[in-house]
Amino acid sequence: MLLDPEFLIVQTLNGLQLSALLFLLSIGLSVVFGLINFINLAHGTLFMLGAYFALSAARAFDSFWLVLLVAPVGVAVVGGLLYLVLLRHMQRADPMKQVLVTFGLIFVGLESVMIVWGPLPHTIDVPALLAGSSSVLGQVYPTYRLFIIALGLAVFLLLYLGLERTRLGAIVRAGVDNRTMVAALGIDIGLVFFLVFCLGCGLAGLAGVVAAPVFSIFPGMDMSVLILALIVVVLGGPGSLKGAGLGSLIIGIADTYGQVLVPELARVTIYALMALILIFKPAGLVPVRSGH
Amino acid sequence: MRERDPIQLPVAGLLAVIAVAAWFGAGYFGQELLAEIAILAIFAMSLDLLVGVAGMVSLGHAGFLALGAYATAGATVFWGWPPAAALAFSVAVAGACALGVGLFAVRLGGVFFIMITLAIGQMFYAYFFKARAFGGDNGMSGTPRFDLSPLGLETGDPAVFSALMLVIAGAVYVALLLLVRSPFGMMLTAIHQNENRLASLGCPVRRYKLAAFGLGGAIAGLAGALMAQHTGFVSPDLAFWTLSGEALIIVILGGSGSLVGAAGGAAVFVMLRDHLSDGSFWEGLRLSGDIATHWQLVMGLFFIAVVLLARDGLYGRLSWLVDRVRSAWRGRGGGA
Amino acid sequence: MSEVVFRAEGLRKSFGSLRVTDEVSLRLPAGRRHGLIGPNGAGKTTLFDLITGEVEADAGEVFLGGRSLNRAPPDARARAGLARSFQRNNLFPGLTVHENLALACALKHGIGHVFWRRLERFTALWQEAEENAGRLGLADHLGQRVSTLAYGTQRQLEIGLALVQEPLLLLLDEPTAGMSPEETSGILELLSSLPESLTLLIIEHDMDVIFGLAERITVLDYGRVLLEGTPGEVRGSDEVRRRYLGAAH
Amino acid sequence: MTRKTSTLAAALTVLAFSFPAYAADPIKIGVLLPSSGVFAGLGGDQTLALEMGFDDFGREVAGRPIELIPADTESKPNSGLAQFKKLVFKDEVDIVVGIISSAVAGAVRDAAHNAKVPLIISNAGNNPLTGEQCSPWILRTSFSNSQIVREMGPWMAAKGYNNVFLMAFDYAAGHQMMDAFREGFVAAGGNIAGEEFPPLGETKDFGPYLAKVKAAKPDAAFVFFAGGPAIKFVKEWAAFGLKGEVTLAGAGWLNSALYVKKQGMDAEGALGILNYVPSIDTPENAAFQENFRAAHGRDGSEFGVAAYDSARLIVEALKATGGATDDKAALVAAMREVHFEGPRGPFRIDPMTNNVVQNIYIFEVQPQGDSVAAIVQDVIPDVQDPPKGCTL
Repeated sequence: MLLDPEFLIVQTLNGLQLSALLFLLSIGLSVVFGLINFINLAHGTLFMLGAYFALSAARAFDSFWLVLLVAPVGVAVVGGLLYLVLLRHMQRADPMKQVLVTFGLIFVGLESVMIVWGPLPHTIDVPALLAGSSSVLGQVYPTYRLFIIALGLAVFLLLYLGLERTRLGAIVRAGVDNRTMVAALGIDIGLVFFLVFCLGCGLAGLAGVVAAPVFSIFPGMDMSVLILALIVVVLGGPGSLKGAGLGSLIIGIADTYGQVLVPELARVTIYALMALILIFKPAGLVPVRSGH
Repeated sequence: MRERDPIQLPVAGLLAVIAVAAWFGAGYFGQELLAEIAILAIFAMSLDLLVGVAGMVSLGHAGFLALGAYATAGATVFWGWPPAAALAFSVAVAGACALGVGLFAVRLGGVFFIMITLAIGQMFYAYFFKARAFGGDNGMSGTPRFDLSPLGLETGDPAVFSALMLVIAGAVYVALLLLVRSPFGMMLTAIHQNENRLASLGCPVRRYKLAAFGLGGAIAGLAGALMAQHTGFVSPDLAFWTLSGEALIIVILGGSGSLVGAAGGAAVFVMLRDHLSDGSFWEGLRLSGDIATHWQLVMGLFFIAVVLLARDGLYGRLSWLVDRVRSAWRGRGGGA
Repeated sequence: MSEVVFRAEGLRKSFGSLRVTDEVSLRLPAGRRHGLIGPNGAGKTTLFDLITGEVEADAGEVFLGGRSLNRAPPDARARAGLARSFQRNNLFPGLTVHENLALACALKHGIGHVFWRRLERFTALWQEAEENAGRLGLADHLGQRVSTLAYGTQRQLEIGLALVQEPLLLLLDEPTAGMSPEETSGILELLSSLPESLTLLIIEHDMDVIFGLAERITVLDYGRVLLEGTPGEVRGSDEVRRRYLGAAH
Repeated sequence: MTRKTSTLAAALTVLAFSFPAYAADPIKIGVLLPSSGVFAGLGGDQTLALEMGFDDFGREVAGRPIELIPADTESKPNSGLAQFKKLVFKDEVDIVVGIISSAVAGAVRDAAHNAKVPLIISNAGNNPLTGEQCSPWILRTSFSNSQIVREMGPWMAAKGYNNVFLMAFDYAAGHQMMDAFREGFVAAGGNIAGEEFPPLGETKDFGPYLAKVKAAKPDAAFVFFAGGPAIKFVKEWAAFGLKGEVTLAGAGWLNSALYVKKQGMDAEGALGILNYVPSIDTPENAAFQENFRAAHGRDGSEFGVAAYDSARLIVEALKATGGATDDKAALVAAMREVHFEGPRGPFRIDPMTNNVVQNIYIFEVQPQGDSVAAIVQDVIPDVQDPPKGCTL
């Protein structure tokens, strides 16, 4: 079956699609982790929130494109509020407390979603333009999934340009590399963190919006992606854009093929991969920090 | 030394008195709760040894709990072992696995240690979820309790079983307290405070951490074996990482590093969960009983509050209070 | 000249493109009081880190008592007879002075792994810690938590922890940094009371201290050995004066 | 407290104790359903229907009011067990009803058996619960996994589907469903084109598996998915171009009344087999659906019906005992005698296994108005499980 070209093409596209989603989801987590060594377990919750915001926005507006814009902004605002109210004060706390505060947020998020939108699953429609299927190398493939791949790629390129070409990008790069130095240059590093944090939350929200038509929207969709996103971050190297891209690609492809080819081990192998990377390359495949 | 932690034994004594009083006063259900608290306390204390004493924050500790529970379930149901032998087997299996895992995990620190333990705990979860022999996701029932009929005791009776659990929890506490106050325990405390300096004084830090990790895993396995006996049932949920998270909350709530605090935290946690999810509790507060449906929201907020406000936990607050009262007393004595 | 206790051969270390230690070699006979000086960033503390193994060397070898320590991690080197104090106080802040010292004693006697007996039950060890506290002038602070001590007192303990180990070679990284003149003279008194057989390598910015104490001095600059000689030779060297002494004073 | 009121209170206390305790004593019924965790949605649905059932069939028997005490299982076995014990030992309920998840049912099973309190399972379908692990104290009003699916194999083989692909999540229920289908289908001469068991809950993507279905080129696929994943599966089935190429058939939860309208036209043409569909044409069902729609604005589901029938079972059994609940054995005996025409057709408890005996419906999803609905194609009456290892 591995040599069957039809299977290979469709499966590879599936892998890329999952990679694109994982990338959107994990890049925010990765940069925040890299910048302030902060693990946000509630990142999956923001993903879920993105999907639910999309649900409400889709009821309010008719345009999917508007939803695609509004819902992530909504999530970014929520993220920003969380930062200002709660997380900002946690930066100096030890990692355990950071992890546990965001752990508490998972429960709060889950129940809030159930109170507002109810416990039953919801769906939103794919926009007419992207509904249906396209032909890729002779294979029928859902157009919307191609759109997800393209979106992931576009966001990667935009972030890459942003990091390389803008002043904010340069500060972020420097901040991941050596935080005290940036602070010593008299840059308001707190503001930079805030902006980056909001952007990361917005991207998680964007992943939620994009995922909503494919996955259906239900309480608990946060848990199903959180651990995968953490694995991507660790694998690629915290704080690295290229690392997040590479990690997403590896996990997306490995998970897609692994599930089908060795279903007995599918999930165990991915956790084991994360453990191995942590042991032998704790800084990830694309390490950013230059030693001290 | 004695000055450093003056309220440890008084608080432990107080808890013991409360436990005994509760045992006498409790009905059937109260004793079930008491047994649950005792087992959770053992689990929380084993985590406290890692987190509070040695400073190793594990988010995969539930994996060893599950391992112990499954080992007991397997040994009793498949091989027909007596529960006591199965218990020893559980402790050995969980301890050995913890040592194996620790070999790699103790090389990492801080956030990375949290992440690797999370990954490994989830590995156990994924494994048990698929383990057809153990009923997969449906879990497996049929684990028997200790057979104390030669002593004329029926462990099926919650009164007997909860008393037994309290005794075991007490024994684990005493053992851990002795350990913490031994030179080895002192080393673990010092590792928590300043690992590098301890190494430069000649301490093979990783080996000590490994020993602590293995020991913590073994005791978690003990808790798991008791839990399997208590519920008669094992399921993959025991290994899920949120249980490790809840145990961490318990440790912080009680006061990390204080052992007896972890036990007290377990009691508070179980009672709180029991009340928050009970409609009549909310009605008692003159609120709508429907809030009970969303009790996890309240629990989540409580978690956040604990982490933000608890600082050194219930035990720490108590300690501080006693200090204040004492110095006020001394101040008055000095003036007179 | 007595037997060489400590030998470092061609130690090298780079961080990125910056070479912080460059072909440094050092030989110390037993009982030598040896000074290490140089401008900020000369690589003095890094050299200590390389000797104790806290930083892994790119090249070079370290011998103590004829044994190569190259493969050994810091704790094994400590057990082999290396002890150091740190430039910045590096203690166990939540423990008492007594406990800090008892820890070091317990490790020296190899009973750190004992878990079945309470630490206080090791009366001899407990007493040894107390005696050491007396020797270090810390007797009054025995039961106090380190975090509540004044800076100078902490500094005394910092050096004391290393002394308790009874090492073959003692590395002191700026022992008097940040101390008042009275405190400094206390430390000097302590150092001069050390047994003759102890070998001492000491980094110090206070030139009066170093010239009073050291028999020989190595001057580091940009990670290289600029000069090694007696205090008189070092003081007399034009190059040292130009590069370092002049700038510092 | 003044002297006067305290005397009054004392008098009242004396009065309270001098009456026979049971006269106005409420009949306590523990409702063991999740309000959190993965099955919170189904728990909510059953809670609504249960309440409606007691409204319809009576909230009072022989002068004793019926009191419902909810307890959240969190869809977790250990919490479910703890809550069961709380209901039985603390609240001292007379009957426990509920349980969505088979894992929770497995955890509660021994405790219920030992406590000798009637437990009515209103959803969890794990086969052994009314098979080798059956208990005289545990009745099931919903279904067993194989009871639902068993007849589908022969039916599809008879309709000319010879080559069928199987797919379900890799968990106990998934395997039980597929085993039951495979057994009947292969015995009827069918061929299994392939089978896939994606990991439960972690499959964010059915694409890889659909690619395999495509490559196997079967006549039909028989699958079991429920809830959010069911919606997703049906949508992706269409998006990958399988709709119209390969017939999609499933254990009927694939197109549950709870969400078939959200699947919309993508579900059209799907076949299903289930113990209930809203389109059953009987006066009992019409009345139930009318009430449910009026109260909640949507169709009642198979989950709701099982809870609704559970309420009726309880009330009728209580009527038979004259409201007496002290003799639990008599109460269970009364329950086993109850039979009635419910929304899903004739309802009774199988004395051999304590599992429900009920009609099983084969339906097709067809367009209806601007949406879709499950339309009954065939009815297999009075489906009963063989007493596999159960000796009651």
